[in-house]
Amino acid sequence: MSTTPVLQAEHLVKEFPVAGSGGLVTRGRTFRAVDDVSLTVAAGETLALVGESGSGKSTTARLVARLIDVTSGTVRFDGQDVTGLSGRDLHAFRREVQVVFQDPYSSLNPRHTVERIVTAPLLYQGRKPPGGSKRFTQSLMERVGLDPNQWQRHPAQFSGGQAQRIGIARALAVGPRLVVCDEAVSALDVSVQAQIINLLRELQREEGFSYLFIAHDLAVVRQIATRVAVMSGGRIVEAGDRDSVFDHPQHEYTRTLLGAVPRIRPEWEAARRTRAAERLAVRREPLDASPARTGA
Amino acid sequence: MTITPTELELTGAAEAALGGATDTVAPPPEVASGARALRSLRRDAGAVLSAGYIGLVVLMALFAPLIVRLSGWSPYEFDQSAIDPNLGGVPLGPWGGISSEHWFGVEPGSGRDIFARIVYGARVSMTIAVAATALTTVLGVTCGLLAGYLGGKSDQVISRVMDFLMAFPALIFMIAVLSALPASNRSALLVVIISVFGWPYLARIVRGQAMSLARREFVEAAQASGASGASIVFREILPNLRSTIIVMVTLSVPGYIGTEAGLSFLGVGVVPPEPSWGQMIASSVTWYSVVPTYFAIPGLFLFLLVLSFTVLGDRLRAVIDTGEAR
Amino acid sequence: MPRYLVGRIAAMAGVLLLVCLFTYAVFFLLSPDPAVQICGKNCTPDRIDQIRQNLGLDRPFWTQFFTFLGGLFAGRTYGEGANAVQCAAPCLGYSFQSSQSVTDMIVQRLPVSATVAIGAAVLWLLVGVISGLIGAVKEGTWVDRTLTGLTLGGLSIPNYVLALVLQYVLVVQLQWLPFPQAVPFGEDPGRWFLNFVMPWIVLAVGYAAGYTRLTRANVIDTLQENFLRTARAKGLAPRLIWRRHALRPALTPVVTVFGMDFAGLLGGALITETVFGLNGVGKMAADSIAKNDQPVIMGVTLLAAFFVVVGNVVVDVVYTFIDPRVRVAA
Amino acid sequence: MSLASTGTKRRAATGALTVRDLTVSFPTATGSVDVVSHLDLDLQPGGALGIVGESGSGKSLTSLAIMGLLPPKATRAGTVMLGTDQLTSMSEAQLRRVRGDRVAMIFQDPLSSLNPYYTVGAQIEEAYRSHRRGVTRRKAHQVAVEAMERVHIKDAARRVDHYPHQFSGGMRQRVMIAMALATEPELLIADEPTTALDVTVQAQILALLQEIRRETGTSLILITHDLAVVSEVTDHIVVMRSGVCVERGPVEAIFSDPQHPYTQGLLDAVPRIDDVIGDLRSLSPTGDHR
Amino acid sequence: ACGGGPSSGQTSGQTSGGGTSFSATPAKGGVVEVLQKADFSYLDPARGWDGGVNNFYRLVYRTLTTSAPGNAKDPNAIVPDLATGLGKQSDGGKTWTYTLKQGLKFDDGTPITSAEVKFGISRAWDPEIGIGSPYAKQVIAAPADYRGPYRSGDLPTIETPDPQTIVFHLKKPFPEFDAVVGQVNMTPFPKGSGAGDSFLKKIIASGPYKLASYTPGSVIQLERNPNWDPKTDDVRTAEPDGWRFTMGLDGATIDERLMAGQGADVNAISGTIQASTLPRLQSPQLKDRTLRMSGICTTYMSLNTTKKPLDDLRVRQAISFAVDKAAVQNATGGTQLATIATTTLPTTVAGHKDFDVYPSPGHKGDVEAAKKLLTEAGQSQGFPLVLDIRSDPKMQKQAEAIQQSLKRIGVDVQLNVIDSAKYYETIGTRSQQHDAAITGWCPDWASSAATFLPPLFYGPNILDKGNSNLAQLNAPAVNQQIEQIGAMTDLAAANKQWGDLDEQILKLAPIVPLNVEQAVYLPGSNVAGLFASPGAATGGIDYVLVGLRDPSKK
Ligand SMILES: Nc1ncnc2c1ncn2[C@@H]1O[C@H](COP(=O)(O)OP(=O)(O)OP(=O)(O)O)[C@@H](O)[C@H]1O
Ligand SMILES: Nc1ncnc2c1ncn2[C@@H]1O[C@H](COP(=O)(O)OP(=O)(O)OP(=O)(O)O)[C@@H](O)[C@H]1O
Ligand SMILES: [Mg+2]
Ligand SMILES: [Mg+2]
Repeated sequence: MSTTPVLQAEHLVKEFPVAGSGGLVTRGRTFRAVDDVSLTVAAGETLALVGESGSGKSTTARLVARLIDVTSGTVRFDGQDVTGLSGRDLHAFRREVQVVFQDPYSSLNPRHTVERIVTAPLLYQGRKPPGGSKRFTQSLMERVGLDPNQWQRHPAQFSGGQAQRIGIARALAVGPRLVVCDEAVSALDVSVQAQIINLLRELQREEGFSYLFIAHDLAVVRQIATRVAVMSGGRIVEAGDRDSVFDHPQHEYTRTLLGAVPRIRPEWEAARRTRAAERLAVRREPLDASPARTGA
Repeated sequence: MTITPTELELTGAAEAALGGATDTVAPPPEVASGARALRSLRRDAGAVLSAGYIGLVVLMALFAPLIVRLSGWSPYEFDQSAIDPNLGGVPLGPWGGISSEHWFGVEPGSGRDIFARIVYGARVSMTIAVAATALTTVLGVTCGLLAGYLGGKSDQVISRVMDFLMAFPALIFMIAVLSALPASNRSALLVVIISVFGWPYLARIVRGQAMSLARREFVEAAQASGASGASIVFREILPNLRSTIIVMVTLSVPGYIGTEAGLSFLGVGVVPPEPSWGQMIASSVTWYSVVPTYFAIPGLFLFLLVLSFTVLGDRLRAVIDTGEAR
Repeated sequence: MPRYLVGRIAAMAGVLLLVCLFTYAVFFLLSPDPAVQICGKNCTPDRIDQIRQNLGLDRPFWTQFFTFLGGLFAGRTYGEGANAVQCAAPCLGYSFQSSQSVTDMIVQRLPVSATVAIGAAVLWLLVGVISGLIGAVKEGTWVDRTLTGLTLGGLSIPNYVLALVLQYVLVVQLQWLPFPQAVPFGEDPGRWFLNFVMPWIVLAVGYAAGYTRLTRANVIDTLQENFLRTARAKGLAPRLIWRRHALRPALTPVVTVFGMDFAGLLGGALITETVFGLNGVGKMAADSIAKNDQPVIMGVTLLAAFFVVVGNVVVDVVYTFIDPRVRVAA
Repeated sequence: MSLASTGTKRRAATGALTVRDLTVSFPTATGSVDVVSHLDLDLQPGGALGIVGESGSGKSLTSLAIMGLLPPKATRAGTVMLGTDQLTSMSEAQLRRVRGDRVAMIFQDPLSSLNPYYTVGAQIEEAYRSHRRGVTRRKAHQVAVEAMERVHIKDAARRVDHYPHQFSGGMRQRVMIAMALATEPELLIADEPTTALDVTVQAQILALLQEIRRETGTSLILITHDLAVVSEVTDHIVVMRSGVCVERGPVEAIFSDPQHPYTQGLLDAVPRIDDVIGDLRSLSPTGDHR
Repeated sequence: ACGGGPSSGQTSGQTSGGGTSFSATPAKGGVVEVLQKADFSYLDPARGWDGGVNNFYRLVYRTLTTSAPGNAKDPNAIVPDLATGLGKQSDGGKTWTYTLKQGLKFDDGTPITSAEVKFGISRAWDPEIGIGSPYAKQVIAAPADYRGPYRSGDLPTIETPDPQTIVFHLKKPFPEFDAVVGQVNMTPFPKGSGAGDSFLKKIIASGPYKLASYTPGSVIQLERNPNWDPKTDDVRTAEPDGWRFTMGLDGATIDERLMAGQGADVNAISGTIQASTLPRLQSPQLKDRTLRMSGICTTYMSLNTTKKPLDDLRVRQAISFAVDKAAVQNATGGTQLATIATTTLPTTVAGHKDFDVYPSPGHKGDVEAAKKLLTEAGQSQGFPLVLDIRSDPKMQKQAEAIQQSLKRIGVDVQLNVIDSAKYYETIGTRSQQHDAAITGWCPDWASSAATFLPPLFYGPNILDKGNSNLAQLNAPAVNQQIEQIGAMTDLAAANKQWGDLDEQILKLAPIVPLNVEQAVYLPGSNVAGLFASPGAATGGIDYVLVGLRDPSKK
């Protein structure tokens, strides 16, 4: 195993101008959204970034994905400094890092077909889809569990969970080594959320890529992360192995965060599990034989 | 100014007032195929009638020379026998001299055929309005997109220019400039002047939309895919503005028709003897009580054309807005 | 807030300055030599030179522009010696064709324009807001559809066409109204009203139609707002819900648009005044354009721009009072 | 500060809600569609009922149907009884007296649910004054301040004069609750009151709801899609799916022994913070259809 | 009368239509309302000099002589006003002496003596003020560097031996000098007054009325001048107590108001009505109120003889033949508002001679003759011609009519529309004028053609700027004839010669006379004393005789 992590971010700082404070020529006040954040993601692992709204998670993700420029600090990919890349050089980096966003509808151009969306990264990087764009699209759709016959449809013709799969397919199109998931499951219903989490885990197993997984739902993080970093007020207040962070939180903030998560009483859970196991033993039936369609 | 505020301006103003608070959240208001939009427009009597009338005027403009050969009179030909020299040149006969010879009657004082002038006037009105629309659309969309997408200083600069142009009493200024400029090539000048003052209204709306689109995650997704700024603007954002632009364009055509007619009405439009509807209305002002048809015919043609475009634009927007097109 | 206001006013001054500069430059380039106009019929080249010198027309553009700006604030004197004419601040220029300061000319005609504008504004606000409300309440019914149709018609009819139609029907055929004349209110309120009624209608129709749509759309949108559901969930009386929770948010944008439209009108309702022969600022502008009386055109242009720009700022300021979100954010 | 600081205790034995055979339908091009059908609900005085279900399952429409606030196009059938009063047969004027006074509601998005043009104080007073005839301004103002204190808003006397946008998300939700509590309702319906909030804030709001219930005896209907939330707050649960109640019962029964496969699946899909499970169970393999 | 225009039959002077006697003598009192489109050019008579304002000046100013009142036997005549009689010539016509009447006063009561007359006249030399009538400077001798009383002091060449006598010395004999001292800029003013712009809004009146109020662009009100003594004035009757001029009105508005005749509008007069109003005057009441007066101005199209192919006489003649004057007449407003002109001098101007060198049936143009001439000139295939016109609807229509009629002989007329304000300046600049232009000319005094033909056709008069010889005709024979007639002292004989010269000139076709616009008035029913004055009112209503039938009517 190589010792160089896939991603290495050091002392990232991002400042935003405060709206309305500057004029046409004057420089306004700034607000520090990310304050001296350092993190590493090793190959094949999932680093989860958790924290409350406004703590700077998305900004960190954008910095790492080079969607915005750092105020200071460095981003290394495969040990190589990519902080200052631009133009063609950036394309090579874009091939390695892809992003999946929170809102499936907002992250898919409503005017484009699945084909156009999924092949866009190649298009923008001046590459040809291997095996033709239709074949390519369809194979990706199969990979993420979508009906390949719907390759000409528009995003609005898919449900939220399906749309999120299109977003994942797009990220897979370039064969990335790192996928940044910014709240990729937060907007979905529990059952759909479960599907997507499963899909992500499955893909990681098959492709071996790394995730920078951003979420505010700690329960989700627990299911998917190998390591966890907790952000608050633009800083990382605690980082470590998943189980050590969850089971032995060191920082006060982490403890508050964990304490606030609503839980189903463990004894009820336990009771349910045993009953379910019993039931399963009795009748091996499909869980949901006739999925009734919802009203819409 | 006193030219009726166009739909465009009102929409723009309202948008500005609301601070572009019309940011939609998922699921997106989908706008599907143009074919569907067309289909639901075809079920709408108002839209069909409007499109029909617009088509008629366009045909009239295109085939003006042919039509005029059929009707027998050129738009410039004097017919002294159709007017009464002893009564100030009033058309002979009732209804402004409407007869089998002159289908819409004749112009007082000269006896020129009103039908022929209407037909040729359609040319002027349509050419100027369409050219001005094309120019404003290019200007408005480009500037609006740039301001909305780039934001920051570019936005500030473009927005200030728009503020500045919109602060201008455009009508007065247009008239002043037109009257001071030489009369040659008036049509081109009209187009340029109308466009210079017209584009901010479209740009403001495009800017607002581009701004909210630029905040959508698909823009970031494209960026993460390696799209350049130009690709994002023209391949990702622009397609989403299609319906807005179609609607705004349809709604701005009547505005420009009205402006051209208004300027011609005020005597700074196209140069005589070239006919324009606005100019015909202007020259009918002194005659309206004696020869109502002289005023009513170009007035009606103009009103209907403006109305048709307005109705069509309105219906188009309704279809697109309510997602009827889905 | 004061800081914000200061910023707005500075920006406004900037825009106004640009408007001045732009207007001045355009007229400087386009218009015929004012000296020739002043000189009159039997003019000699010497005399033109002399006039030019007297008025500083031979000086460079920027000098002339700053003299003009100076005149705006401190007044200025045209010419020298016995023939000097004073133009008191705010001096928008001096019309040599009518031997009057442009400011005076505008001030004389402003009452007529204001009468036309205010009357029309009252009319279109009343008609527009009320019919917009009706349309929103009766959304989808035949009442709404009729209103929508009328609205489209109102938006589409060029105001000079409407003016002539009204004049033909109401004045020539039915003889219900007199041919419009600017009768001062003090002279005969009844006649004043009858004389201005047509200009008001003509000017108001397009706006009323626009406001109907705006109001209707805003009210319908507001009715979808969550806070309206809250208000109903609180068990408030319908009257209170309408007044406090529906109308205020729905009409706030109308106020903004109204401010700008009204400011735009103060520069003179050019077409309406011209068609009805009312001696307001708009007609003066039209006449001056016909006479090529450059200082007057420029003065009116600047005045109109001034109203629009100031109107914008006033609207912004008023907006900070009626919309608390803006107030505190600023 | 104690919730009992206002002193007035609620009338006893009220807040009981009985819903029978509630059906809500919308007309569509292809005939009318029932989005809530034949739903029965029972809530004891002082009880807490949780309604859970996925998006679009008809939870919100149920609450609106109870309040008589359905959109104009919707039609409603069935009966809703509050205590002994039948809400479904009341006139609009009578209903108005119930809404906001005996039954109060809290919505998901607190910013858009508060009118941005008025101070929060004004909006709380308004609710109070419209149900207490002849109340002076000062009294109403005082009630508003107290209500805000009750939901633990610091410096309430000053904050009443602030506008909604000047509050943070959690504070706004508190304001919403304060507004609902000002009239001391028998029944509080909270439709996804914490969905938009951070976990820590959510925990505070849920604690607040518990506290209120304990101290005022108000009964509560909590609507949410988060099973863990209902498990902490309510004592009875109704699981909805496509407008139909698939399962109902005491909270413990539902969570420890779900009967209906849907409920079971739903519970399987919930990610746990306490332990890691292999694959999360999902309800339909190819994803949900819209 | 004119060469066959269907409506003619009007003689010079005034004719009245219908049964209402507009020539009735008005009663004393009341206020006459005048509705007009534009404001007067200047209230200062040294500056203003046009048909509209000259007529107004006669109400407030007096001069040594003036045009005869409209009801005089010869309304074209020049009659004494401040002077006791016409001028006495000596020194071979180079010295003219006038004697002032007794008891003349300004509105402030100060007496008018020869010194005030001289002061007023000397204002014409001021470079800034003296922009009105040019005759004083052209005719009266003055030091070369004299620049008016405010800059150069007293004008030494005008003598005032006593308060009642004033003596002028001319540069050379000028037989019509009596008309020169009747020009509006010969108005007396108190010494030292009127410097700079001081007369632009306030004036010092010497006539029967003084200024009561003036709002530029909208209203002028006149009230009686108590210091005017009717016994000193044989020209003005001054029956009304005052006048109100309402300005800035639209032509259509004026006509509508006059037709409606409501309120004070019964006391109103105005300029000629619009063509479109004519068909509405068919009711007996309105017909009765219609009043026609003959115009004294010729509308013509000049042909620039320096441009090819217009330098060819045959081409110009062909154009003269081809123009459809009937169509132009219709464009002007039909037979009631214009009579077709075949001569340069209108019928109303002394010296008019009737002839038509390019006749055609019904004045519709003789296309055959024109084509023949063009063929002879080698232009049978036609040529383009740029016609300068003013941005004025009527003139545009006239131009379109010419465009259509010349199309018949293959001449492609392109209209060059020039802004009204710049029009005369542009066509009067030789480098800027094109092939042809439509314009008009009025005599400065109607008593002779001396102010008509020379400005238009005298070769040495061609100027680079401010040119009035638009054809740029420089025919030696014509020049010589003009000089010779101008020196004749027998005005009657001279007028006959002018008429002959007119025909001689038109044979050279430097211009195409189009028509003479006629006035049709619709005065209020209460107005009386309406007479035309060719001299003072360019053929329109002479204000000095106007009054109200019943002054109590409002
Ligand atoms: N483009 C920007 N301009 C100015 N401020 C910004 C910008 N983007 C983010 N911020 C600010 O930076 C801070 C961190 O934002 P960020 O989006 O990274 O938070 P987050 O942790 O992702 O929160 P959430 O869970 O709500 O998505 C916030 O206070 C936000 O307001
Ligand atoms: N105004 C309406 N017209 C037609 N259908 C509607 C309307 N409002 C809601 N529906 C439909 O009724 C069903 C139930 O909606 P409801 O809002 O009660 O769901 P919900 O359970 O509250 O979902 P969520 O968790 O997303 O809030 C949905 O399928 C929705 O599409
Ligand atoms: Mg985020
Ligand atoms: Mg809901």
